[in-house]
Amino acid sequence: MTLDKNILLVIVLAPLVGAVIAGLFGKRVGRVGAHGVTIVGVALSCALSMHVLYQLVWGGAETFNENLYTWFQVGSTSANIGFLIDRLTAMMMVVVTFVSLMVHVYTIGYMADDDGYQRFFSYIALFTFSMLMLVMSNNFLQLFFGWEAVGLVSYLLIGFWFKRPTAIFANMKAFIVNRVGDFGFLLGIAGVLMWFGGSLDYGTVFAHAQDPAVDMGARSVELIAGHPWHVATVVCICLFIGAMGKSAQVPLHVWLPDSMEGPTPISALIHAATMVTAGIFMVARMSPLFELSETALTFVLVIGATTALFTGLIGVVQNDIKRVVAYSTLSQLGYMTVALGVSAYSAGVFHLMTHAFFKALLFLGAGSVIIAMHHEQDMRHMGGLRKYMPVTWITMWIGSLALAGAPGFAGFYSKDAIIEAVGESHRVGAGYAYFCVLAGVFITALYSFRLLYMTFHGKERFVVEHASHSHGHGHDADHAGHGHHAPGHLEHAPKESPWVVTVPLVLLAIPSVVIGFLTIGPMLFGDYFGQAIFVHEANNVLGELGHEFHGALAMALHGFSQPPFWIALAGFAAATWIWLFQPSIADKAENALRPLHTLLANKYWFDSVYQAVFARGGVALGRGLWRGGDAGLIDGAIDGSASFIDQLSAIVRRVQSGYLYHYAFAMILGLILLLGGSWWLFTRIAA
Amino acid sequence: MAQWPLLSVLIWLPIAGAILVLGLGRDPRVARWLSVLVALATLAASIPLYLGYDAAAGGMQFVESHAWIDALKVHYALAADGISVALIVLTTFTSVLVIVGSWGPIDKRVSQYMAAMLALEGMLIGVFAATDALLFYVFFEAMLIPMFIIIGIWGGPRRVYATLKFFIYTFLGSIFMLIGLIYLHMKTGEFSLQAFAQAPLDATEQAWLFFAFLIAFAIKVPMWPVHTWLPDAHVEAPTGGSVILAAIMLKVGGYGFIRFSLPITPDASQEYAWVVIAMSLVAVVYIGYVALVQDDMKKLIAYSSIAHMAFVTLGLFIALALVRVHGNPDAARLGVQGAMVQMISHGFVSGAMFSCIGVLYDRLHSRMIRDYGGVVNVMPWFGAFFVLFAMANCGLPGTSGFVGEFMVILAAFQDNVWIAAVAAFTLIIGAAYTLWLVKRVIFGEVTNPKVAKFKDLDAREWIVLGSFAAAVLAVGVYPKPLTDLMDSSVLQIVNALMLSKA
Amino acid sequence: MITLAHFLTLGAVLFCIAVAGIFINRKNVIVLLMCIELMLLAVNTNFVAFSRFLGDPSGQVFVFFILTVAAAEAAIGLAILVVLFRNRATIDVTDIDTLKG
Amino acid sequence: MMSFNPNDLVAILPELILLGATCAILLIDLFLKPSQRDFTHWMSIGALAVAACFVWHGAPAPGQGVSAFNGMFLHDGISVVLKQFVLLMSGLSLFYGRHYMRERQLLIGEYYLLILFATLGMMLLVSAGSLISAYLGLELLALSSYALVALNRDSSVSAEAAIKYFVLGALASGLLLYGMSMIYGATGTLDLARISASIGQVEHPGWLAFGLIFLIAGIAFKLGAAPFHMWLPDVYQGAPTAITVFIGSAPKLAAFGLAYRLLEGGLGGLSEHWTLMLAILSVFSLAIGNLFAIAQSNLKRMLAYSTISHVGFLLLGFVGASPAGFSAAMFYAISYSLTAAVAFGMIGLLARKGFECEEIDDFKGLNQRSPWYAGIMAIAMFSLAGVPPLFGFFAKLLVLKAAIDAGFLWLAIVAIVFAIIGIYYYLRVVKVMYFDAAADTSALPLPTDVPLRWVISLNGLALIVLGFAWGPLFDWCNRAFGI
Amino acid sequence: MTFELVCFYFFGAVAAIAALAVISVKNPVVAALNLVLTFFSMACVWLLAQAEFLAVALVLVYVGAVMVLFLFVVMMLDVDFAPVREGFVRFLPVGIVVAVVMLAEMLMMIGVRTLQVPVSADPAALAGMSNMGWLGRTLFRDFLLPFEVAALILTVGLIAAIPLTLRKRTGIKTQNPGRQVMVRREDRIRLVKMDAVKKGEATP
Repeated sequence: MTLDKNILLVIVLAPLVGAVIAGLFGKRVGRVGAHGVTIVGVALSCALSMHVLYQLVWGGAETFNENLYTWFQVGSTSANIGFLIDRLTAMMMVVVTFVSLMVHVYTIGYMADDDGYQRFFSYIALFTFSMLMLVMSNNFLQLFFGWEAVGLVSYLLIGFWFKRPTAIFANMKAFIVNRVGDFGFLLGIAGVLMWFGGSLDYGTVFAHAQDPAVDMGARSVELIAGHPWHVATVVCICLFIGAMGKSAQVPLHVWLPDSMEGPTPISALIHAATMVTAGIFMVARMSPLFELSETALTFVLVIGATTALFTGLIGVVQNDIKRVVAYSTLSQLGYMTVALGVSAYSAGVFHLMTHAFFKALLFLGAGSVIIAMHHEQDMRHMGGLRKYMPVTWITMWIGSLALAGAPGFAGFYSKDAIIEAVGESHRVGAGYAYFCVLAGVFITALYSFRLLYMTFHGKERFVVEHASHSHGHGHDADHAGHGHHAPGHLEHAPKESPWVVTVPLVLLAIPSVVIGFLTIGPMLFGDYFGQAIFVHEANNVLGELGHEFHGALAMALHGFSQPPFWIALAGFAAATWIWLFQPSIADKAENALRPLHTLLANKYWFDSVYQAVFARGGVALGRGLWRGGDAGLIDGAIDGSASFIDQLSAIVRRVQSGYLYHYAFAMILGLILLLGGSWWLFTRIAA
Repeated sequence: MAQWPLLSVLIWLPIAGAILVLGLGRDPRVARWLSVLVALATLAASIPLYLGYDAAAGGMQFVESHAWIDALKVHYALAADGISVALIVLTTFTSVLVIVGSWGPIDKRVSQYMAAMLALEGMLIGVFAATDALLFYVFFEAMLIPMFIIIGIWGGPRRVYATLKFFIYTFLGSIFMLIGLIYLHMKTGEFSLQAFAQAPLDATEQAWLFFAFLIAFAIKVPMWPVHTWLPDAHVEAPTGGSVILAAIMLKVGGYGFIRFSLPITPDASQEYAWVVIAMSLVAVVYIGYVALVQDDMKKLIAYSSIAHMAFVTLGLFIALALVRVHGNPDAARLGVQGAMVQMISHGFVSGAMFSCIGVLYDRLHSRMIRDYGGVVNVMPWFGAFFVLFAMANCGLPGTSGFVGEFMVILAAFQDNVWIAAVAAFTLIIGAAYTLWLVKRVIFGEVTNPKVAKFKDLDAREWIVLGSFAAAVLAVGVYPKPLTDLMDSSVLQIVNALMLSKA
Repeated sequence: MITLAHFLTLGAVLFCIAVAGIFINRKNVIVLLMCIELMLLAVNTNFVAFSRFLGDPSGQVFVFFILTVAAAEAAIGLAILVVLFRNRATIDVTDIDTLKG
Repeated sequence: MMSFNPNDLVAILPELILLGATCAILLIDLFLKPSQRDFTHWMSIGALAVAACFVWHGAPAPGQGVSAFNGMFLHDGISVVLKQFVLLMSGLSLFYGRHYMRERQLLIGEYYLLILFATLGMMLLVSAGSLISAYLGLELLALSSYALVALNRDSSVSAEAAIKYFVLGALASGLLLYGMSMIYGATGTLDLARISASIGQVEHPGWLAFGLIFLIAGIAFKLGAAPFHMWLPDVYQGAPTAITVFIGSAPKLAAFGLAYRLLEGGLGGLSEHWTLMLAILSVFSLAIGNLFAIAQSNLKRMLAYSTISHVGFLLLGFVGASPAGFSAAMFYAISYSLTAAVAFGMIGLLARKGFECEEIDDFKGLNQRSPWYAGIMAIAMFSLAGVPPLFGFFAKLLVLKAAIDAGFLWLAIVAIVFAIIGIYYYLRVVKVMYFDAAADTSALPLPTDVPLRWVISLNGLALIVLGFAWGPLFDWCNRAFGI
Repeated sequence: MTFELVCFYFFGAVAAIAALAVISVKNPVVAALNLVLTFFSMACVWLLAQAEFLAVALVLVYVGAVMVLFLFVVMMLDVDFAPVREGFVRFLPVGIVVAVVMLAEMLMMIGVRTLQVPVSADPAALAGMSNMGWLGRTLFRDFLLPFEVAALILTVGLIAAIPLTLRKRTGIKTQNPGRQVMVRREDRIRLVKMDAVKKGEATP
């Protein structure tokens, strides 16, 4: 049995229709209309995605791979729009649509007072469409389309509050940094087209890659004369550069923390759960290619490991609640990348899924806090919120436990699998990666619980002013309007968010707890992904691990005896000690480790360097080229020759002196010249 | 229908309309309506051209040929292949929008403006339809006159400098081509492009001819380093002038490469392709950086036009190495096709961008970026359009801007990875200058009190921007009709490239 | 014996004197007109000499016409000179330089 | 030795008719009051028209040219074409000049008579079959022209222009005559056909080369080719505009005829020599004409320099010494004179009593005041600049082609390089008319001379029409040269 | 050295020296008289070439008519002795050099040094005619058209000279007896009624 194409089309188009209606006719349909139509659209697509997943896993449906229409066809090069629906895709579809649905619902509450309500729904529905296009693609072109489209929506959403200078800076930065990744990605695609069978279709390309007759792994190319490179390495590194941009790997990670300028729901949806994981998904999808190149995978591994540890470290010193979560996202993305780097693609994707749930949960929870705090995001002005907003508090705890990898929670399974896979791997750099991921566990626990403690526990560090004038629920757009309030001064006491906010929290909390337990078996060690992910026999670390896997429960129990658990516990303990019991230590530690703190607070100076070199350097270069090259050299030559002729003309015209004898003299001179010339010519011809 | 000299109608209808508008248009309202009607009629006449063109058969269709000057075997010869049809339809489409868009802003000497626009339209169609080199040249040069007038009369403060620069620069380029054409006439005894293409030419001749053509078309395109007329012309031109200049006139240069350089001097083109490719790549990077620092919106878009047109020349000249060195005609087709799609797309995108700037200019009479900011607060619809076109300008998939660049980069990669890499740099720099523009103009708080009083788009502006948007999206989402239209013609060009002449 | 060379040389000498007179003259326009007459004289000498040595009358006929034309020319030239003098009150060549550049 | 053959009169019938009419006008005009001068005007135009009809009617079949009066007078295709246009241009200048001359009380009978005599001179010149008839035709033209330039007796600049024209013209005549004497000495005949026939077997080939140089100097003077051009700007500027119209247009055709008759008709065997010399003169003319024109602020003077540059182009047609080249050059001469007539005519049209309208700045904002005349002037400027689809472009095309075909590719490139420099000053006129604001924005007071307005408009439009339909004219030129 | 040659050298030298004087003397009247001398000498030289008619015509036309006209104009315009401008002296060497170079080139091109053309017998005498008859036959048989044109040229000279020099003097009061006779009373006096004080002029 095959999947119904129309169902797939509905999955993709339903959010798009919602987006178009909410976007173009937002005024006419009103707020309710806008959220109604988009939620219905996304819900429909979520339901159908689940149906598709069901069909694939239990319904015995075969992988669906079909072109919808040809985008262009030039010679033998054709580009198509089509769907490849296998289990990997289906899982992604469900994750995307589910989180998206949750975010839609949540947004009703979060954006309740915003002027751009309809626009926002339009954007997130459009995002859902784009993301679905990305994951459901059966070819590189469409992948790139989705890739860029999610980038566009991300751009629009980060800059949603376009009056904020920081927001519109952040969205531009996000887009341009992503473009740096896309630069590599596009070249990678071009390489695929050139070397892998002249097609952009996944099926053809993968078949070509695995074709022993072609032996792609051995083919090399000389990009610089005399230095042969493996084709697969070149292509995979290029592709991975794309992933680095989208999935915010060092050194292209700088956009993600800034993207927190966007409204919180999209931080959850785009910058935590789905879009940023597109890179992970892509590499997993391209596993047949990456498997060809040990070098490329090493590259992936090192980048991932670096990201996992070092961005997590920054999270420890952040005070903005969303930024903490953002850095944690970076770190987790690093984990996923590490998994890819050791050929444990399934583990990466598995972590992607679990992460999607608990990180969305954390972000939405943080959003809930932010609502309650009237858009105060600085944790130093929070504390003790648990009694005001219990649902948020509990769900946040669940999310944090999952993130920190408490055994049994979703995050535990996925993260533990990654760590063990790294431990198994013999790839170059695996040792470094192993250190990073283990250290990362400590850091993760440290900042996760730091966040919880600073937000929900301890003293209340805010002051409630019972101002007489009623000011509606603030929303972020009014943030600037609150500027006259001192930080940490609230007009009302914080209170629990409305149901549209809490229900999604709860609904996301459930998978954050159980999804790992339920799915680790089939996804990592079973045959869930089937042909979707290809791992070379020699690289199959998960296969190795699979021998020791005796069920999820056993793994959870076994987990208690493993180093990651103890490391996490250490992190937890440290966090508890520092931020719950002895807050003064934090300051002392800060002073004691001043250089380190400076380093972290400045985010390793990535931003400053980029700003100085690329942004200001680019502007300076541009100005130099413009003034020096265009205006100076080229126009200088042109205007110069024009004015030269002008001046020459003004000078030579004096020859026309007005005197008859000069005129006659000129004639005679001409005559003499002709005479002389002719004499010369005459003698030559005569000779 | 086959009996109708459709191409002649397309050329002369707007020109006759121009005369009519000049004659009857003393009342500006009459002039406006009349010119719109003429432009619409021309657009309508181009529909049978599109529908009637048999893309599968390819080749030159709608052939008309009448002896013009017997003694020199000059013919009034018109024909269109897929490439011409695409460009002609682009012309008729854009012209309508330009004329509609100029209703409001142009309030002095309306009839002259409209007449100049219509005449320009006719001449542009003539360029795209001519298969006789002299006829081509006549249209190629003649269109300078209306443009000269348009920039000069209705332009900005430095319009005189700009328009003189425009005219003389372009004239300078094309006159060398004239010498080349005369030389070819001497060799072949006629002016038909086909005869030129078949003329045996040795390497030296080809080299001279190649550079003669290169100067002409490189200036028209324009390519770095002979591009400096364009920013000035754009800055000073009225909106309509800018739109037609960017959207169509620049295409004439690219079209010229296709019709002249490639078929007539294939060997020299191959030998000196590196020159063109280098110039194109420099344009992408250099011009990208220059665009980044502009503080005049029109100048910025003008520079971005140069960078985008570099993809056209890149796509065309990469094809030679692909065909001849790598023996890869498929990739060559991709390159040429990409160049063509890029031309069409750039027509829409740059036209739309300049229209957008025109909308702003009409409200504030400034093109300086610093005078704006936060426009979207008061003009949400306009903001939406602007962002859409900006995205198209930085080549976002799903918009037309992506298709051509994508194809060209794919093709370039097959020739040389590094060429592709430099070309792909446009992804970054293009996004940088475009988005920075958007950031400063569209987003942010309204800082200028005059901006706060802006009204959103009126119906007329809506029509213009909406039509451009539709075109941008249509080509972006489903380019196949466009590529199919041109495919067999592109194939012929590529096949011709394989044959050496020397 | 007088040869053709004698005549031609004399003609050339007169011609050069006339030409030199035109361009080194810094005096008045009348002298220019005289120089022109001188030049025509040189030409006529050539014609006469050739005619004589070729035994062909047409050269002398040409001289006849040149004399005729020169007369008419002198009339017009002097008329113009008079007009000039009336307007400027001078016929100094160095003063006739309004039109220049 | 042949005696008088009455049939010869048939060949010169147009000339005879024109002469008769001129004499009649000479007599009738004596009895006319200034207010009745219209009669002279129309009669002169009528005479030109009738003469043109007879030229047309009496045109010999292609290749069947005849010579009359013992070879003094050639009646062939070339002379027919040139005469047609000489008559046309003279007629046009009468149309263009009347308004101007009347406003300055210069519309006297002599104006018409001198123009008619000059026209007669040009007709004889282009038909010249002998050195002697060439010389006499030339002098008839020249003497009339001198007088015409000086016609405005109260103008100091006119007198200055006239005396310069006269002295230098006489000097040029002297050079020409000296050259003729040498050629006569070398070949023993004045008849061009016989000169041509005897070139191979002359005893003193040096004399021929020597005579050729003086001949070329004289021709170059008449054409206005540098460095024999110095008179031209001063004369064009100084002459009353109505006269500039005349001497700026038709005599170029005559000068072409002179050059052709003497160089190709007589000294075709020496083409090796004179093509190179003309090429050098062409370069000089292009350079000096364009370079000097840029600095001018007086439109008449600017156009005068532009004339020099156009002569440079015209000479491109000669460098091949081929029929196609001459045909192209003739086409160029026709194109130029038609275009220049519009340009100079427009200056005359806009001039008022007390306002010469000859500074470029006087054209400021013309488009606001009179879009129609601005348009006509712009057409003329673009045509002079050689922008298609106007007439001037095709003329340039043909001469460039002639030069390239003749192997003078370098010359063609030099020519276009200067053409680019040249385009600037034409554009400046358009710029002034279209882009600058008028000092006085009221509508232009148009001259009451309705025929003037119509004719100049038609002349301007002809530049467009001929841009499309230049084929017949080109064929006509070609047929004249037997192609 | 025959007598003819002596004569030739004598008249030639006189002509050349007189010509030099024409271009160098300060006084235009002297210049004109020198020109007459040149013409006369050259007429003699022409006689040596058996061009009797032309020699006579030269004297008649030039010395008798043209030069008188010149002198007349010189007198009429009352031209001063032209002061020698400094430019003249400064550029004189250049001018002389140019003239000499030109002469050298001309003589070289003519090839006077190697020129050996034997003088033939007087062709007119051979034809059994006088020089005048010989010319006349040619003129009216072969050169009919030019002859007529020459007539035209003289006419043009006439027509051209008149409007240039004939001036209607304005401002000269002359009597018209016809009108004086025809005059009527009302032409002489007209009675006009007018206000004693101009309208609008305020009386103080």
